[in-house]
Amino acid sequence: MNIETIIESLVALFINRPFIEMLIKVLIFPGLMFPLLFVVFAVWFERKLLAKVHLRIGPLHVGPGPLGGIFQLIADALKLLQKEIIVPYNAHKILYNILPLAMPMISLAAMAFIPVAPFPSVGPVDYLVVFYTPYNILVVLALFAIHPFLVIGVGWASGSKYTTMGALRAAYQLLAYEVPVMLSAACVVMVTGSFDLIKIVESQANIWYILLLPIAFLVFFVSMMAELGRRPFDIPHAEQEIVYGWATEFTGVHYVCVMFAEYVNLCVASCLVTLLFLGGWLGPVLPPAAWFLIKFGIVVVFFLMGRGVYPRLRIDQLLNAGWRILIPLALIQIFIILVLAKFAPWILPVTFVGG
Amino acid sequence: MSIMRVRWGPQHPVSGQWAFWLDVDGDIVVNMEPDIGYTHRGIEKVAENRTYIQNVPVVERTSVFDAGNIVFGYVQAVEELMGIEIPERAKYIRTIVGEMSRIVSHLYGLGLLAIAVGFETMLMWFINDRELFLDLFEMLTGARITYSFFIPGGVLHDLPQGFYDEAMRRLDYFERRLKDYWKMFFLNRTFITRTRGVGVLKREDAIRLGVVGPNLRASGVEADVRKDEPYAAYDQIDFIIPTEKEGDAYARGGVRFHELEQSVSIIRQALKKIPDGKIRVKVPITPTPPKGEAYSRVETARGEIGYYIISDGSNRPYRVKISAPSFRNLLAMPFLSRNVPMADIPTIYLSLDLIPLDVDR
Amino acid sequence: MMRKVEEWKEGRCRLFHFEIGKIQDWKPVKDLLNWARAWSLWSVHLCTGCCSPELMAVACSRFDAERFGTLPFPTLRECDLLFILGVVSEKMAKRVKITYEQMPEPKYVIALGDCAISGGLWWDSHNVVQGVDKIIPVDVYVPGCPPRPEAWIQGIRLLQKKIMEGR
Amino acid sequence: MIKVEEEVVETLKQTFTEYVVEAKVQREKRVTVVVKRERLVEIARFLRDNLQFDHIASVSGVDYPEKNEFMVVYHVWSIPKKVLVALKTSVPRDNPHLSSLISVWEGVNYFERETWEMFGIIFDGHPNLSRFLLPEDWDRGFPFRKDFKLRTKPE
Repeated sequence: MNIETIIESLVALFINRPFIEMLIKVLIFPGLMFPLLFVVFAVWFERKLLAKVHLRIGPLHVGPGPLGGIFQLIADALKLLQKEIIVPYNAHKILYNILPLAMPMISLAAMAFIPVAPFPSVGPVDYLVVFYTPYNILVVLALFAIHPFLVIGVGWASGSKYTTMGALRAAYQLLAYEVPVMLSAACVVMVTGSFDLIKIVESQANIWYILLLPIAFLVFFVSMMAELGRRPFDIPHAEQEIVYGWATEFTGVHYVCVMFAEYVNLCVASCLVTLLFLGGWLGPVLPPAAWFLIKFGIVVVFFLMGRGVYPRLRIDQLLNAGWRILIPLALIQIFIILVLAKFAPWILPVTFVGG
Repeated sequence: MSIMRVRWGPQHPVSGQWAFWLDVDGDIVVNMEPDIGYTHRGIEKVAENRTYIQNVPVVERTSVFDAGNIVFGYVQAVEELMGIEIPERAKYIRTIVGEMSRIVSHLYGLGLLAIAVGFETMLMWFINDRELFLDLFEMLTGARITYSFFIPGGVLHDLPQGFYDEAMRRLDYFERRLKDYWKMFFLNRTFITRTRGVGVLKREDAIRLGVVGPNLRASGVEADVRKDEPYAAYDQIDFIIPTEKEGDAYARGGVRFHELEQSVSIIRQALKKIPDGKIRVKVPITPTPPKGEAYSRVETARGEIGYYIISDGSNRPYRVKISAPSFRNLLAMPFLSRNVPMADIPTIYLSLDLIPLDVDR
Repeated sequence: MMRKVEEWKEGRCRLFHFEIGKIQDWKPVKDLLNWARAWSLWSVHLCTGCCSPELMAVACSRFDAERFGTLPFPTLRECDLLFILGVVSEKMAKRVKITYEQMPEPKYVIALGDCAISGGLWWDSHNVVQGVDKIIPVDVYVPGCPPRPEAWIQGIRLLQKKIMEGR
Repeated sequence: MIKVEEEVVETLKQTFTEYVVEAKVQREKRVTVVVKRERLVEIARFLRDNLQFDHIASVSGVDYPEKNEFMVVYHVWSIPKKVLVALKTSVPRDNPHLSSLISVWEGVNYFERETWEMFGIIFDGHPNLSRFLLPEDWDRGFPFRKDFKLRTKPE
């Protein structure tokens, strides 16, 4: 066993196609780097966009020229990391310290199941996806559904009244949006006949589902907004009512984790909307990844705009909207699909089982 | 069934300078008690130790949001004690400043109502247009919000050159903006959902609790000091008092909004009708009114303010009682916030347009 | 190390003091950290007196303190800048102290208005603290009654300069 | 023009002959009535029910140390009549008790609480006379009384 064989075996282990591919997937495109850069851009873009809506300028002096304020998030994050960590006297010390760290991990885990573009590779599929399973939409939605429980956990573990209220509001909100999300995703799955996001995208080659299933798109978008806690539905941390909701007590590092998790969630949700309804990477001329990013960007802007143009709803109004409007709408969409499958099956991309 | 006692303020994003004790059952507030006094400066006591002219900036600090109208009442009471009649031109300038002050204050109040339901954009727009009038104040008086412009006997300065044109230009712009606001803000479905039927104050309750100002008018009572006992130049100006019947948060916001329109028209008329002449009569630097008492009422942006001044013949007032509008509206706050969702507390609080500075004095 | 563990158990400690130890004394790192602190001064929302209408003006469209990274933030646990907005009454003084103690290190205070600096107009009042520096340490004083928004922003800039110089 | 005001004065004088010490029209829309404190509640109720004085405007205490009494002034506005009445009554300084008017006008609640705190006038029948504007641990007396002196030099 000389040094050359060791190097050779190391080279064989690391410098091979599957490994490098995996490295790219995990660290760069759909994996770690993409959400990180996304968060930096999204926060900057959100603040600038809001400032434009507010007739302000927004962060200006950190960063060069037209990109003024681009380093604002870096300054904020570095500052927050320097801050003293205060664990409140009433808090459950272990949960208070662990759960905020678990949040970004779970959000990032969801990113691993999202295919973003075709890419000839050695893996099980020829797509840019970290971990492929034919049931990936189920996995992503399930990982999404874990998030509220973490929120309830940290809200309770902080041991403050406002955090408890925020956590309870998050629990209520869960009741309002979780069912419509599942039902509207089910519409897409029914039409496609598959739980695979790749198949879902490819079945949109002729017509995007936003045109075929407009009601399902609306329901999915609105309930995703509620799931993310964007403005009309940011009830769990309504700052005018309960200070900052479940995140009130977090200092420094904890808050960085929580905020990061929220923006990664935004990233995952935008990916989902793009894949399910906007035809993912499909599109002429440009490379597929570019198409994906363009559509993705548009969806993100729509998610962010909510904060500029809507007041906040009340929790009972959200529950009303969820149960009285969104769920019936989703059911109507399912009914329409069934009718189409019976009388005009040629519209649907896949021969429907019941048709 | 467990009731949790939550403290809401003074360090809270919208609480302002005071605190509430909220007894919360789940998300429902069952009882609410105001905890005030965080800005109690003892204006009434301090005013007993200053001369009448020195008191002008002191009483102005009752509520710097609406500095014009707040001083208005004090100055009128002193003039009544001394038996001074001020020149016509001063009356018109006072009317203009008072109405501009009302606009500034209402824009601030509406902005806060917007932030109560989480509508940051409207807050920014309202505050941005508030600057239009702050600039006019700066042109006229030299200060943005605390100008101490009224003194017993008249006003400090005459209208500067170019004020008429500048004011008209800004009023035109502002009227265009008001139309946008109505569309953006008061016709916004989400805003309507959040404020309609929230904090309903019925007519009888409003009168019983002694609520004043736009809050009273939103409950259907047509009471406005500017019409009931016209002061300054209000008897020569044509305007209406907007009222609503519903008495909810939306109606209170609506009354304020329509008052903005009325104020714009009042300023226009006053600027057109303003007569030439002196701007103040001569008053000694330390006035000594004869023995007596006076109660003067003025309609500020938040409602009627009452100054009860007793003079004992010296150069300092014997007693100054300020019956501040927010203090009178405060009683409606615990009344309205029983058995309402927690989320409605900021809406009720800011739709009543309570200002802790005004409450504590 | 043990001391830090003890601090952690007590519930107050600082990450950069905890593990990284001496790195933060290295000049480039120190400058970077100071830069981050200076450009991200999030402010607590605590109104103590009559300067609050100008706070709105500073935070909103025309003057927009967010240009300098000063973001009014709802919860004080992430904030590092406490504006004392004018007069501090005796009842408020206790709350100011509590608020200051609840803010995590590093934290800065700007006293705005004559009343916060020395009692100002209320020098003889029975319920007013004569200057907020009797309760908490103050970094920058901005006079005025109330100070103009430009003066506020100058105060923020002064504080930034102070932080970047490492004082 | 002065008619409404004079009517109020006359009615009060006729109804409560012994208890109205003084009643006069101060000027247009201002009526001053000084009453004895024993029948304050009845007079107030009469004002509200028969003369339509429904809107409480202010309650102020005034300290007269040389006369050894407090004056409590209730200003009440009548929305239908558009007249303001100042209902005054005096309370001895040694035994400052007065029956609360909260049963007549609910709006006096906080005003009376403030007057209690600042002057030490005890309103019997008031539901909640507790600390209001001053700090919780205030123990320096009643600040609005004339014998409470403010400092004369800055600290």
